[in-house]
Amino acid sequence: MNKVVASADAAISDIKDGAVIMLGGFGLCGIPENCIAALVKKGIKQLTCISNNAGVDDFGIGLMLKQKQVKKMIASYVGENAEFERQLLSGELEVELIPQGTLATRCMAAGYGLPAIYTPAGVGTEVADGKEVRKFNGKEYLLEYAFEADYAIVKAWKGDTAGNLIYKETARNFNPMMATAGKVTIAEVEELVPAGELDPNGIHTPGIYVHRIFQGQQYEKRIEQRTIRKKA
Amino acid sequence: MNKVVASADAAISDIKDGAVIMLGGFGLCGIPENCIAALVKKGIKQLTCISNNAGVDDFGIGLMLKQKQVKKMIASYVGENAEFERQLLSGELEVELIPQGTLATRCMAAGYGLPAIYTPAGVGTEVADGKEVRKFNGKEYLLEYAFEADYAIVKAWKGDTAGNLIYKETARNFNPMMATAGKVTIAEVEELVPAGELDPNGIHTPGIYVHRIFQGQQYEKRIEQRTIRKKA
Amino acid sequence: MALTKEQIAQRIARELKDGYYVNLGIGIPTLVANYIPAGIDVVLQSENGLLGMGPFPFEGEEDPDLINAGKQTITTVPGSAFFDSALSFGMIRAGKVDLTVLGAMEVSESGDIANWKIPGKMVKGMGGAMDLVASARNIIVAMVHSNPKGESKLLPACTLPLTGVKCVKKIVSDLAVLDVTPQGFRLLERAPGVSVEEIKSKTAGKLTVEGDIPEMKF
Amino acid sequence: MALTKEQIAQRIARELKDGYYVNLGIGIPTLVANYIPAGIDVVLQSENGLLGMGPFPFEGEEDPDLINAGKQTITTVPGSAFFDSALSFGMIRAGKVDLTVLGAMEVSESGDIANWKIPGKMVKGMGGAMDLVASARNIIVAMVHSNPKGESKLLPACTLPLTGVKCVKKIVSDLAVLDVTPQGFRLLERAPGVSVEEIKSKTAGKLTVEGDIPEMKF
Repeated sequence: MNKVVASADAAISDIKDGAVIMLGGFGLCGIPENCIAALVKKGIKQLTCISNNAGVDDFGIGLMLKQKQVKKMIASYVGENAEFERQLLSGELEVELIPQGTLATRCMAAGYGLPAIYTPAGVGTEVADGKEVRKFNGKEYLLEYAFEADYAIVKAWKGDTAGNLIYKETARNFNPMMATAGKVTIAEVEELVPAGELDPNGIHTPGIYVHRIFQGQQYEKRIEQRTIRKKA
Repeated sequence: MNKVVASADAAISDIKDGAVIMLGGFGLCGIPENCIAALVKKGIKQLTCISNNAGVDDFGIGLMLKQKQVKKMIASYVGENAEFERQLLSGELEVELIPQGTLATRCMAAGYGLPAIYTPAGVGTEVADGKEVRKFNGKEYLLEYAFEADYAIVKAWKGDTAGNLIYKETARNFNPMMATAGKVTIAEVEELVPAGELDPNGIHTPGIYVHRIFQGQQYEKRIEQRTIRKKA
Repeated sequence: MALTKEQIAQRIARELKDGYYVNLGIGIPTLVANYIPAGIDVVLQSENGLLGMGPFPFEGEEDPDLINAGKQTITTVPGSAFFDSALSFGMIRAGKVDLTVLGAMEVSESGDIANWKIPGKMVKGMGGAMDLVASARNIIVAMVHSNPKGESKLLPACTLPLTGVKCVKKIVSDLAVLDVTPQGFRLLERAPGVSVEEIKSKTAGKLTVEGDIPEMKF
Repeated sequence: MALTKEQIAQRIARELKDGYYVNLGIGIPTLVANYIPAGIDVVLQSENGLLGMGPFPFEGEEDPDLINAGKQTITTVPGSAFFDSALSFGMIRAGKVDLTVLGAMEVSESGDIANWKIPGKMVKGMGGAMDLVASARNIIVAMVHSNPKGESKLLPACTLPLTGVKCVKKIVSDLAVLDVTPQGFRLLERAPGVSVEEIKSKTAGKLTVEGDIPEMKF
């Protein structure tokens, strides 16, 4: 079962204007840098992007915003991006804000074939507007629907030709759930190995969820907040 | 955060008659052998056991059945056990059969703080009797509630003193979800190591879900169906 | 002549397509793995938590931690992955498994299936069957056409407690290959030497026979 | 004198108990990690997927794949574990995290909290705050008692859009420690040199003061 494609360009070649795309990552950590670059190069427009954050002005999804490729952004937190703010205030960009745990769990639900979940997040707030509220064991929950995307684009540390993925540290974040939630799932990895080289016990995303895989050409891995302590 | 207890006896010492207990494993694969032996020795009765299977006559949960410690068995498949059948037909034992995926997902729901899930399994069958049926995208689903237990008893391959667990091969099965679903979760492991020795990227069950851990004295790991092929 | 179990499995194997993820049930369906056509790359899913199931181990190489859903000792192939039962049924429920093959006691002309319970007999449980039939995108049933008393198991409606409703897409029995359509069973192929008349007489549910019905070759 | 941010963090740290799993929000809550009392073993959860968060790295040892929920470079302690965002919020939702500390713009006397949105200003989003407040078993809020205009932020009812309802259990402000009870705020401790009268005058919501109110010591 060989799922390897030649490049980021090849991986995203059939994504069209108006597509709904999930992009893994938390802040700039664990984002599919190579696919984002390819999407910017390809220049497709009117995209709906589902991602926890929207990048910064000159990196991550911010690069797509700068090209005005994004029609709608679905995220939990969109600070750190002046161009984003400008487009939002001018009405060029539509934004839907979703609690982070709800976003993660809605993606997971899609991958588990669960049509909806009940979560207490947002009960009694404007997030609950128009949503079904249901009590279980005396506590109120909102009904939230599974999230599927035309394409899920994720970034892993290691992957094999069968599509199995392993993530590194907190660069895992949203990538595993999004990988399960794409009608087509594209994975870019730092290191691509032949099937059989990864420990089957340590796979985070089984290959059945991954349709295309390639090794990214390079990773900048920009740090958003470089915090350090002094050596004693 | 040291969660180590001295032995299986110590781990289960506070389990009382009438407790609801989850036991990991699929068939005889990945079952908590040492805790089962301790439960048999302790002789507590009237237990409700939630486990995918009920063991065989002289191993696994079958040992507890033989001692008439089990009042109710909740499982997906209970073949391979003559004593089980005898107690069931005589009315000594109560049995609730649940589709395997539903059982797994109800345990997972507890660990994820989801009060209920919707699954298509059992729609239109007697499993649906008395349950809420709801349509999503034209397909019918049953509402099934999260499963919690007084004690979840699981078996892992490796564990550390902080309660982090790694399972081996298909001995993983129900253990990870059940580990998340216990009010008290007890883990027995083949190899217990100090915190820091396991790869944090490869942990299957984070220690936050585990309350007590110990290294099992020995593992028989009985094989239920020894199937082999001839060397050419 | 009616097909042997091996031939039923062999015929089902011809339904496999390159790139398929396949879940094979216990019994005849397990045998399908022995007949995967050359040049066809499929990955076998075992619902107890494995993608990439391989053949039985050589004697002395059995691993008690490595079994299939029938609790048999197995091996893995390169590129395999282990996971827990929740994710296993998650990928099944999400429709990621391309084909599910399982046995049946009865199938109805509308695609209902009964394969887990016989009233009056000890009930062992449904295991993963209800999850599989409710979720699989494509289900092929391997079965014998009639019970030992000669009564048809392809019925207008199932008489046994159901495992799932309107889910079976195709049946490979010892006598025939049939599709389940909105108009009931449709005969596609017959076993070598078995006549259309015999299949008709042994199919209690509505059966459509159109044109020439080819004989299976082995 | 009003407490400094460091002192607020220091006071909150005294609420930690041995064996606690703790989630610390961005801002003052993050500082709590610097004041964990000796002999108290707590595990820090970062909702982007880590149990066992350690201090900031030494210069040159920053790892871009290892950050906290504030996107700061961090380290891990022995016994740490990484997981995905769904499991991270799963353990939060399941009540496995013993204590959550976060900041607030407003808290009401019934324990409602507002900390994510100011009408008319750019809304950055709630991040994980709504999940945390809806699920945490025990929430302590770190905040300043009044806004720069001198208006109380401990109110009969929040004026800003809510993050969660009836969830805050305790508040450590720059002036006082207060519980949220069914009868409204209850004063527990006052900042050094701050009078009960001052706290009363700066608390707009219902406030109960019973007996002698001790002064915090640092």
